Amino acid sequence: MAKGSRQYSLRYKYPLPIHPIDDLPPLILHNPISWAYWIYKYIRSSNNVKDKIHVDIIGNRYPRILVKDDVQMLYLWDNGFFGTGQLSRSEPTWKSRTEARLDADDSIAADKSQLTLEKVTQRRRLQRLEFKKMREQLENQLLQLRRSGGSKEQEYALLEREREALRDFKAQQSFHDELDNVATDEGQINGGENEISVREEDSELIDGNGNIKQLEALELMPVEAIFLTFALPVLDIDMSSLFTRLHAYSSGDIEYKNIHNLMIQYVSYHHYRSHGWCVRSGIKFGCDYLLYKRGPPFQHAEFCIVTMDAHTTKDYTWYSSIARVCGGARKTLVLCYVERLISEEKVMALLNKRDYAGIFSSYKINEVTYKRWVPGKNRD
Amino acid sequence: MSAVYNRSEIEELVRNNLLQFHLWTEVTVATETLSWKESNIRLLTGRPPHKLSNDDEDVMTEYVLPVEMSQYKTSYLTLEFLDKIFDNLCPENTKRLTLAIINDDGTTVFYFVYKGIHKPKKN
Amino acid sequence: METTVVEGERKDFEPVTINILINKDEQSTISALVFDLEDIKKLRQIGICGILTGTLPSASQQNTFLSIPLRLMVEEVLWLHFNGYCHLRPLNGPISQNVVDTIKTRAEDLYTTSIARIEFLYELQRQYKREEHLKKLEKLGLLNKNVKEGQEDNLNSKLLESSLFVQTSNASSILQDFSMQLDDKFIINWLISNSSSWNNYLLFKSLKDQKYILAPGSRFGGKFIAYPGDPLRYHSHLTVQNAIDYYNEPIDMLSLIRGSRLGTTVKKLWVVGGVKGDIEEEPSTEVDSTSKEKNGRVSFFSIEWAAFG
Amino acid sequence: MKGTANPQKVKDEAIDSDLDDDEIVQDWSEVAKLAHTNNAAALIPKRGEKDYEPDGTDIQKLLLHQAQKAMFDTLSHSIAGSVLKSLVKAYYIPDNHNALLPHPKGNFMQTMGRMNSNGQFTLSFHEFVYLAERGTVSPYILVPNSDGSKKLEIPLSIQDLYALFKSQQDLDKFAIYAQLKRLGFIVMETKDNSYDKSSIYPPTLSHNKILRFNSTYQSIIAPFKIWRTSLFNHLVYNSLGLLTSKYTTSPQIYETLNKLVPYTKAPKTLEELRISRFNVLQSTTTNNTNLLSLTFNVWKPQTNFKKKSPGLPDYQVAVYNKNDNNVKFPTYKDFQNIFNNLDYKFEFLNYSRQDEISWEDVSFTNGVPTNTYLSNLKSKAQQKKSSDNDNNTKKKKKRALKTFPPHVQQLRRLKAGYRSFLLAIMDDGIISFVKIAEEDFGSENVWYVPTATTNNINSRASNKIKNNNHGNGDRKTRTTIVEKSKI
Repeated sequence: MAKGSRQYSLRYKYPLPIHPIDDLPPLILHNPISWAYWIYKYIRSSNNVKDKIHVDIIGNRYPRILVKDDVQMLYLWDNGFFGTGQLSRSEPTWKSRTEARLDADDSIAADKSQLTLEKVTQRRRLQRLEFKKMREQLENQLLQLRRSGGSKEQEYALLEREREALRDFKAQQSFHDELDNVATDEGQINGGENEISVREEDSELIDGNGNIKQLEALELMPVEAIFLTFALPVLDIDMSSLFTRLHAYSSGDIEYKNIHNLMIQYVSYHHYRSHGWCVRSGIKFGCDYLLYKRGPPFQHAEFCIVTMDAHTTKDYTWYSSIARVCGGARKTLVLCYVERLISEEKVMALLNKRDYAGIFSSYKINEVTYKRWVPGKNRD
Repeated sequence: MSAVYNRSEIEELVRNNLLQFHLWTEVTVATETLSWKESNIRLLTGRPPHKLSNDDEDVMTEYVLPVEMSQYKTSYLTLEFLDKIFDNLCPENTKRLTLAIINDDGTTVFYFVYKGIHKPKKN
Repeated sequence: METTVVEGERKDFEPVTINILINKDEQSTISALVFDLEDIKKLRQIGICGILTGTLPSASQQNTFLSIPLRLMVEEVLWLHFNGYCHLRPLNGPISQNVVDTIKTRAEDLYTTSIARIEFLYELQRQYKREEHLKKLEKLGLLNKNVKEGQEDNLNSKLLESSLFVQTSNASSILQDFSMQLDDKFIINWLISNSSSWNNYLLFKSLKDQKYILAPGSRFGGKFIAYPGDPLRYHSHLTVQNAIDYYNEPIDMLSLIRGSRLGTTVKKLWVVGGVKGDIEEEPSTEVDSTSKEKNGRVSFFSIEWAAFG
Repeated sequence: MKGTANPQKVKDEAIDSDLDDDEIVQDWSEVAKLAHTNNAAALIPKRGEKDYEPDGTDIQKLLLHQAQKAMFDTLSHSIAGSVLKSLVKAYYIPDNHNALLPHPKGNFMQTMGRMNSNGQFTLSFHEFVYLAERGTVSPYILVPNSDGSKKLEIPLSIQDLYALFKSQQDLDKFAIYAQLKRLGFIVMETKDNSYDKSSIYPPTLSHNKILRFNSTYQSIIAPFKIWRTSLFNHLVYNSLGLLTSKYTTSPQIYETLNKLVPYTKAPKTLEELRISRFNVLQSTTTNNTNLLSLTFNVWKPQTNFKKKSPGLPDYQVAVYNKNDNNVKFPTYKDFQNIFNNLDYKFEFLNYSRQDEISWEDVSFTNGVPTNTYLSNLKSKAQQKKSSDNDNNTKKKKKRALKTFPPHVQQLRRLKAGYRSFLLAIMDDGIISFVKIAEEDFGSENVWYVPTATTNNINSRASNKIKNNNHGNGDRKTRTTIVEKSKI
């Protein structure tokens, strides 16, 4: 997934997964045909995504929202930096990292000088694992064949494939024996994720075709899922199913107190997203959100957002620890106080009518920044 | 008669995370269970690829407790719960428990929990 | 640990006086202040450090080094009280009126005493200055027998008198006999009901039993910070959170994450604790605090980032 | 300030330790040297870092002993008071809870004290205790003797003074007062009426007066009521309305999205400030009994301070004791109440200016414009001159925000916020300050606009698109912030 610099700027061209219609033909004022063509294209075009993105919601009391398709994962990342790879720091890169780690990518393996002793060892072990796995499969097939009374020719073909696999494996082993020497001479042994020896456990990463399985899904925060359902029609789920799913396993009927937190979290998320911020989880800094001006590849987050009910008061130690963490990371702490403007009953009534816009517009954002102030530094 | 919440999904998630993200080995779900508020709690055990603390003598087997955390739901991690985990699921004289906090933003983060008062690392 | 105190030593410990600024008319927390430097020294020997809050006259333009009064945390006062280390002196109110009344009724007595005291201090200074002056003259070889007695004195007396130092003393001579209108038990119950929580005290006590020295910790995101020895010489080890309900209050995960993150940079563990026991309600004014103290057992957990993930 | 030991080093250390107050290394041997008291403390060798924990070694015990000795020696040698020849007596007056100085002298008079109606110099109680603690004045009380024939002068101790505090809250306020004073700030209580107060708000914000702003009034009031508009809006707000509308630019999409959630718009200009104050005065429903209030006005250290007419303060401070069970940390309502009552040099008014605002030009003192007030003062010429000088030096130092590129201005606005105050937190003797500022993300848009779309015709030609040219300085693609004018 190496990206050239030109690709890099193209990749994050759109700030949201809903794109504007930006491929309309030029409109030439004195040429009516261009008008017709333009109108035709305009009518035919749509802002909608071609295929809505599929989400799986797993878990019970703590639902988690997953996107598993590789292309769709990437799409959500590239178009507004939504979601987090479960086995990555942010962008879901686990598979490519693992491929690199296990040298499954031949283009990397071919570069002999890059190989380290440990990598060679790793790959030999891995190939042994692969071979064992393949032999196991062939043996199973053979067993099946015999049980179902297959022909001698078929059985012969299978055995031949097994022998061939063994030959390949042996050839690779001797090839790597040579590489061993290269690597030993260079004696480069590095630490880090990519240099970890292949472990027995890695065998479970390989699928029937010898490829690395995708174990990673892109996980969306509940508020992201709401945004991509309610605000932008991107996910293949409707708001009330999503909302119900997020509150399933609450005991009995949904009560206001059970939805309050999600309401204020969403209103706050929508507020910042809708003014152009890239809003990502702030858990690393112990706050709710981080605001990036464009997105993580472009600059650091400047703001930490803590969302709270407007009537909230906490022990001072709570504020002071947040402020220290944000201050330490040189980010500005914003306390986002969300105020409900209508009664709980009215919110529930709107919920019954599935009037989500009605609900979300009934909360008001009030913000303050909170900064430690040092007298000695503010004297002139 | 209340439902018993299934924790195998998060056990699997933490197992994958330790095994395939942090490259631990010998990661398994322990057999001992603790029945706690409609859930059966099990720990994971495993070995990290290197020492996790300078104060450790060597790589040691870690006991990992997966707990969930959400943007909009309160946590269930009480002091009583932690005491029960130490008392029932950890071998005697276990130095520490590793808390795996599974957040609903896709991240899993790990913290050491020592029972009682513990000194910080010297270095 | 040098501040170890065994039971027996308490007999040799002359209780210190803690001034409690208490105003019955107002719902208000309480300041516990110590003005006597010898008392402050004694407190430090038993691991009660407090916070100096007054201006240091010799370096009056900074806030790092401050002077008396020493302000104590409520938990420190409770601990000192339950261990017999202190007397409590209420400055009950309306405070100023009481003080002023006391001064008025004892005006002549106080006046005479103060004059005597000032004159005594002046005389000490005069003597000292004369001796210093003579030493100086002697050194310069200017001393002769004639000068030694009356003459020189006259020459310099005006100068000397104007250079006498008028000291504003720290500790009060007026309040010595201030009538105690409230007993210690009443003040203690007032302390317990008006500030902090009883469980925080039990956390404090448990840490004190483990030889930690505690200080206010809000700037570091805790109720207390705990030092393994005198803060003058040792780094703090722990940021201790407010006590939480052992059974029903979940640990706030975001706080845990923040605390551990901070702890990593400043090398402190984030400590959360609560009290298990039968009695859950707040102690009323009639609760015998000492018996209650034995009821709860404190459960602590120390938490730090696992250095991965 | 009067010249007691004022070693730069201690000052610097104090400032540094504030910067990272994590572990204030209290090396008392340093301050002991400065306390011009000869003694063993000065001989203590400079010690190194703090240790991890006690290990029972003799060397550790020695170091601890020395550190404690340095501290206690300093404390016992550093006594408040003054030599007879420069003795300034201050007499506590119980009835007024202040102090009277028959023969006042000293630099403190520039920033502290006031004349009472009898023409006598008085100190407020905080000033009195603060000056007594540092030895600048000597505290006494005058009481009649038994037959009332004469008044006896009885010296007071520091402890006596503390017994005279009216309440716990008052003691906390004093601690915060003293903390700021020690660093050279000029601090006055907001309730102190002994000086001429300046205000950014016209003296009588009557309805008539406000009508003068009428033209702008409507346009500014409207956003305050934005949530109503929004409630109406949601009727047409339906999953971006992709069935009925087509969007040819990203900003159009954002503009649809950001109509949903109402937000509090912070006043950003002088006019908006005054109008918001007017609105607050109109709505008399606020129940101020239990709310946090402003305690101090604070001016930065300065040499040409005019006690009688100090002008607008630089900061305003509210006090909060975190260990008081009866007071909770302020909620947003408390913050809002404070914001509405603020009256200081609102620094954010400079955001949109090329030059620094002249506070005399925009404020009122004693009910008249401050400039008029100043010209009525006898010392007018001098006054003008000195304040002009002051402004000139400031102008040189500060670069106006307006001269920065728009995206930098925007980020700075967001980071600093608008109306702000200082919250002083008392934690059993440890004081911290927090700056709370009103923030307004709703009025700023930061979305990224790909340049590829610029050739296209805007399908919603009726929308006035105002290009504010807020480029975000991205290396590869120019970012433009487009703000739809609010109707």
